[in-house]
Amino acid sequence: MGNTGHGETFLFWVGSIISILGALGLIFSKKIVHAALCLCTVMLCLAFFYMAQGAVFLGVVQIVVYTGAVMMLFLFVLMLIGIESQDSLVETIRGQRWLAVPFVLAFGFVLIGVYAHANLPEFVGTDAANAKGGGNVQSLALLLFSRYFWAFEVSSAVLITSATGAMVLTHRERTVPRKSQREISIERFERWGKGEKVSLTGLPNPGVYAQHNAVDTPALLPDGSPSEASVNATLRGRDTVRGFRPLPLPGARRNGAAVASRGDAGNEEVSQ
Amino acid sequence: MNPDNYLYLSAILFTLGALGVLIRRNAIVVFMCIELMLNAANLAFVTFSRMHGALDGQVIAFFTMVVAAAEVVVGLAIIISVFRTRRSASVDDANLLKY
Amino acid sequence: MTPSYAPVAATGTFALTAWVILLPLAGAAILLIGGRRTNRWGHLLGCAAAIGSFVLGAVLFFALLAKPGAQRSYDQHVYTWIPVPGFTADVGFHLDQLSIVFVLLITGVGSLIHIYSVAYMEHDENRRKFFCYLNLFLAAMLVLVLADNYLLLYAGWEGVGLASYLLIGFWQHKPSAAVAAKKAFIVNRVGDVGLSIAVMLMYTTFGSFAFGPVLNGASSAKVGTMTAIGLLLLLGACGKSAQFPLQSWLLDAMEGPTPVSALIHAATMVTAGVYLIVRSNAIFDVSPNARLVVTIIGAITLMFGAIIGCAKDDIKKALAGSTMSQIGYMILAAGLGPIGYVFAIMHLITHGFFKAGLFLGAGSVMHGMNDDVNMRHYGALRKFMPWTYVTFGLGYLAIIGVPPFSGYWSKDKIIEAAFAQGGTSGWILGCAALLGALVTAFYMTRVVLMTFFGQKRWVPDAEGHEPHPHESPWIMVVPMVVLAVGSVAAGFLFSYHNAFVNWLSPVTGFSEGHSPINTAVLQVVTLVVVALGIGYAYLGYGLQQAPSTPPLGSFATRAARQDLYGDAFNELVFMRGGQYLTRVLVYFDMKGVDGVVNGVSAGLGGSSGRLRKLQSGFVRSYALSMFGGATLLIVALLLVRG
Amino acid sequence: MSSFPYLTVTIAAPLVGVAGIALLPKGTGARSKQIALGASLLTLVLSIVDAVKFDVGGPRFQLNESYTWISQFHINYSVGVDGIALVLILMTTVLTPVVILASWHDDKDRPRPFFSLLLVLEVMMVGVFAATDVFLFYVLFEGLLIPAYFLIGSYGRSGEQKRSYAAVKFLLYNLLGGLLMLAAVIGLYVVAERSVADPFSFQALANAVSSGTLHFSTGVERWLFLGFFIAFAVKAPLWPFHTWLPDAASEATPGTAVLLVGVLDKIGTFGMLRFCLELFPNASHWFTPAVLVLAVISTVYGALLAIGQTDMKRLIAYTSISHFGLITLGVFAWTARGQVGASLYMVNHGLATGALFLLAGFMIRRRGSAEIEAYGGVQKVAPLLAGTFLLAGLSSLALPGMSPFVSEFLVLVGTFEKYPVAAIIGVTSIVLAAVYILWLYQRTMTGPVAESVSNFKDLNRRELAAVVPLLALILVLGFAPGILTKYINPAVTQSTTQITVAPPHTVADAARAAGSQR
Repeated sequence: MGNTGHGETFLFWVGSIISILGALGLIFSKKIVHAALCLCTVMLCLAFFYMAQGAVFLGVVQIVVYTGAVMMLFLFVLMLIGIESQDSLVETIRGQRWLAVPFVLAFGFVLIGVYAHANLPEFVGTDAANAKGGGNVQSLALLLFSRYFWAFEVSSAVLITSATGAMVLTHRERTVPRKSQREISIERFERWGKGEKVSLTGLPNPGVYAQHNAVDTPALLPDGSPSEASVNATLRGRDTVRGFRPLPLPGARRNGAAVASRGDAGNEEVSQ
Repeated sequence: MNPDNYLYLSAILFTLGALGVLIRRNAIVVFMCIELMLNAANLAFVTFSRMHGALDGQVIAFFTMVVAAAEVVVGLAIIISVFRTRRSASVDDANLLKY
Repeated sequence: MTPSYAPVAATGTFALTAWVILLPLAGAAILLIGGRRTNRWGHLLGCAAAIGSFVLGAVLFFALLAKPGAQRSYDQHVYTWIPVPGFTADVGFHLDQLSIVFVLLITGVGSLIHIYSVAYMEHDENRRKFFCYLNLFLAAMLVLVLADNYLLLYAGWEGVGLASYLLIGFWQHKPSAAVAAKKAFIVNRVGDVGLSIAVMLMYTTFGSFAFGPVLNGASSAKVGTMTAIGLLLLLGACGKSAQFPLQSWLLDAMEGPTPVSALIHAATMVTAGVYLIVRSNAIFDVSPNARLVVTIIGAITLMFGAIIGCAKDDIKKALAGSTMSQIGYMILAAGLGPIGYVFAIMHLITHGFFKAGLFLGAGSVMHGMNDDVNMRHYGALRKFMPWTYVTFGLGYLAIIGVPPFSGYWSKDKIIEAAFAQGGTSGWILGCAALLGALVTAFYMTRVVLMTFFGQKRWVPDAEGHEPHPHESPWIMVVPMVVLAVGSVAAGFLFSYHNAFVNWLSPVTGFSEGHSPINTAVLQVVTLVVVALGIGYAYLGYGLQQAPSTPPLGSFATRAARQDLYGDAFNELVFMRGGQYLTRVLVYFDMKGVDGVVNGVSAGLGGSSGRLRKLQSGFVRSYALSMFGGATLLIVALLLVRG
Repeated sequence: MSSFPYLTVTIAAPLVGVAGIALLPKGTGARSKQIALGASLLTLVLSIVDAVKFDVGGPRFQLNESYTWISQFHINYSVGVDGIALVLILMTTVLTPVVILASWHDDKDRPRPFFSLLLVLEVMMVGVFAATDVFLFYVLFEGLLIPAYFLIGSYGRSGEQKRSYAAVKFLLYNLLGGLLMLAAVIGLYVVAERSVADPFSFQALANAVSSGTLHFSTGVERWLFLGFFIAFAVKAPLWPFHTWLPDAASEATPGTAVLLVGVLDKIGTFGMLRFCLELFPNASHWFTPAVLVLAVISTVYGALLAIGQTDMKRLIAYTSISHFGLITLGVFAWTARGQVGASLYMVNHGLATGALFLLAGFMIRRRGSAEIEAYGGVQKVAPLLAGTFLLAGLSSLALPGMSPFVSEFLVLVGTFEKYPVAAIIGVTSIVLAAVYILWLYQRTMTGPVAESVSNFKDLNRRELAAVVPLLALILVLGFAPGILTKYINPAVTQSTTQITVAPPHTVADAARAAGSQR
């Protein structure tokens, strides 16, 4: 079964170019989200390759589990950590890059050289094997539940352990009892009583009295000026706060100054 | 086309993944590069499965995915807990375990 | 007459031989284990064991006497001590004319000194221990003279060394005593090295070290080996008998209680060397060279001891010098071969009597003088201690060889035998012996004059007690009297009809010497020489008072006071040298050997400290090294696989 | 194979004590010393039973047991004793209760681990002498280091830093030797596997070597010999591998030091006698001159250094180095006299040096210092202590009547037969022995009573009970060494007949032959 069909050849060349570009993107993209997307691309290409090579089940699993679940996990974590954390590509360990690149290149050459020199047998193709159980899935299942039964069981144990491990790792025991709302309130009033600048009523929710109730829309203060304090610091840091068009209210010129002063105060409150 | 090309592709992807692990500092990117390496290996497995006409390679690839999933779960959990304490996801910042 | 060694198994009366030893051994064991519980009667037990042993010895003696001369050799096998393939050391006792003489001397003088010590040590809180040690000494000494093989003899040899150590250091609280005891033991050990190598050489030569094979086989063995064994035995004898060059310990050994000096360091133990040489006569008979060295050593020590004796103010040290000198006589005689063996032993016995008597007398004097030993603090004691004076005087007459006292009979024979050796060496040895007689007469007269004559030069002791000289209690006097009787009569008895020669010659062999000088002339010359010595001493110490503080004296006197610089030499070469050597070695061990060990570990530690820096904590550098390692590994594998 | 596993029971008996100590309820840890004493006494009784069961006229190895351990490599748990091993086991089982009795208060408030470690050490010491499987021997040989390490490092003198230095030095030094031995054991296995069915069984190996079935090439044999020999030379210890001993012995508690010097180090000389000579006879012969030189150096060097020491325990440790030199001399003398003497010396040295160490320990416990200068006139205030110390010292300097004399003389005679020069140099050590023992005695015990010792108490009953049996044994064996040579003689003759090298022909043998013809 020497060469592949033309369809597969086409798929391969297109797919391989895309996946190599994706891999390069993964390595060199500054933003992590971009990197993640690049990886998704690579994985999808690989899923096609799997299917093209007769591993239909794996191809589906690659898409569903890998690209779907695992990559989503990555994105979730990315979100938790903060989308804003960007990776600078400046090297900090002395000599790391200068050593890494030649080593990796050497490794790649060796690997490719090995493949090139290896006496690889003619490709048999998976059709016969797939046909044995009446289809790829069935044939895999036959193997999984017979020869690889033990490995299968053990891998399930690994999964459970890892799930437990993840919970244990991310769980945080409270060192002090959680404060009740009442206690928080009392504390806030005490601080206010000492003369600190505390907003007794709590910070305003975003979007209140504004044109829109999205999170990136600041709330409006009673005087109609937007409260910067009502918007998440991340959004503010990224400068993605929805622009505010002050409504034509009476005395709008004096309010501009008020907005600025209130805004400063709000910033302080948030940072506390 | 000779199906050997799949193997060359897997070698290239693996090498790129390794390069990423070595030069990126963000833990998540490093992690993703590892995933890339695993995937490259999987591709080789699947290709070999095709070469030999046996499904064992696919089974191994399947197990690789399982283990990769488990690894991702634990690894990400570790990243999170490191981030909580150190406010950083850079692998270079977690260097207390040294001489 | 040539001696032969062919004992028969001891039966009947002769089976009592082992008991001669066991009695004092049991006494020592009981006193050691019994501890304080035996304090009350310990001294009595000690005396009883010694006297019992003497009685047994006497019984054996008379039993031997009843046998004809050729049948007086018995062997009692007790048990096999060290059973090893090709090497059998037995505990067995050999009883013959030679050993019984020693048994009687040891147990006889030993018993007397035990009795003497009851009073002498009365006020010492450790009197029981003293008797324990004395009994131990008797047992070891008896083992020495009764052993039927050289290994057991060696055991007894070291045993008496131990007893001597314990007794010299009996007053351990005195640092000088402790040092002296240690010195005695160590110097003796130097001699023991010789003896033990001799035993080994015997074993490799004869396949055994029992008397039988060794003594009977000596005549057919290689002369060179026999010379070597003889010289090694001589080294042993030098250690034990305080012969040059191992003489230095004897003077210090006077730190021990006086009865110890009398028994061990005058009468018995120090003469063990003479016994060893006479017992090994077969070996020395083969090797004239070894004999020559023996005579030379004897002659040197004879003069050495006598000169030291002249200069010492300490009465015990003067007597110790004399002992050294007299043993020199014996060794000299023993080295003469068959013409001298018998007289060596005869002089040994008579010397045992008179020197023990002299020491006991000295002890009695010290007893009366607050334990002061300096003769310059004595004087005019004859009126205060008449018994001591008389017995000491008789011993004095015996030692200087005034006829008919016992020393005359034995010493004269040695002088004759020395001349009879013939040739140049005979003249030299004979003249040395004569000169020794002169000096002996001088220093002994000096001792007697300074102690018993002249005016009182008494001084209070360190605590201010004036001395009140008095006669010692009867229990001390009686042994002195008995010994004095021995000093007076023994020589004559031994010489009567050549009794002693006839008695011993089956063991030692005897050949009549032919002196180049007429015997009668030689005797007259000897007496003249002795008279000269007495006269010179009288000029120096009888007509004029000895000053209480010693004058500076001539160079010779100063040298003699310093034991002819023997100690100085030892100190310089062995002690200082040894200390320096050990210090260097300790330093070498610490810095050199251990330094290498620690250096290796420090080097490893240092290099690992540097390598440690590779553990930078950066995951990515670890990953890089893993990756690089993997690459290299793959390349290496590929290269190896070709 | 005997029906009842006598040896295994003997080996394991101390474990009963360990279990007992472990089961003690909380707060009653102090009881562990009684339990340990009981267990060690039980072991003593069992080992005496072994000795009774041992048939002196029988085959060389008796009370054999063998169970498969790792079948792939033909490794068995096999034990059995010849006469030499038996007397060494007896010595071990005698010393252990004595040490426990003497260490009654040395546990520093942690009695459980201390006494358990002592018992575990006993298990391994008895096991190592009983092992007839080379691999089992190796495992126990190395395993011994663990309890010994903790005993030195965790207890003993107060100076934490010096103590751990000594313990680590001991461990590393011996591990290094052990590693060489491991390499040699593996090499032996690789070579022997081809021709011997049971390539780890000592008996099978020795038989194969003597019958010529197992033949090493010259180079291989020499390397294997060196692997074993250096391990044993470190253990023994021989100059220049000795520097760990003074440190370890002086930092450990006296009891540990007794076991360290008295028993552990014997494994080195025991191993030389059994493994080096019998498995590699040709190489042993080739190396004999070198070994003799080392032995003679050890003898004289150890004695000279002992003279120069200022610390009592270090002094005793150096005397042991001197004595080990003599033992090695006897082992490599290639005569029955020398080897019987060496075997006997191992026992006697254990007893004599053991007593000396314990007594020094009692003194140090009273005064709190090991410096010789800190003492003086002890004899006046504690006559029993001084007397027993003198007795032990005299036995150490090999006075006739004490057991070491017999062995020392046998060693020297045995050496003299073939190597007179070595023997003569060795003999000089008896003078040096007198110097270091008597000078030590003089400086500590005699003279005016030092201020610091004036309130010394004499030995109490417990201390006497620890020391007196040793001294009694020394005296009994001094007068009747036949008790032990009865066991040792057949073992030595059987092993020397097994050595295929032409039997050493000595002057003495010739003389004996001539004598028998007459």
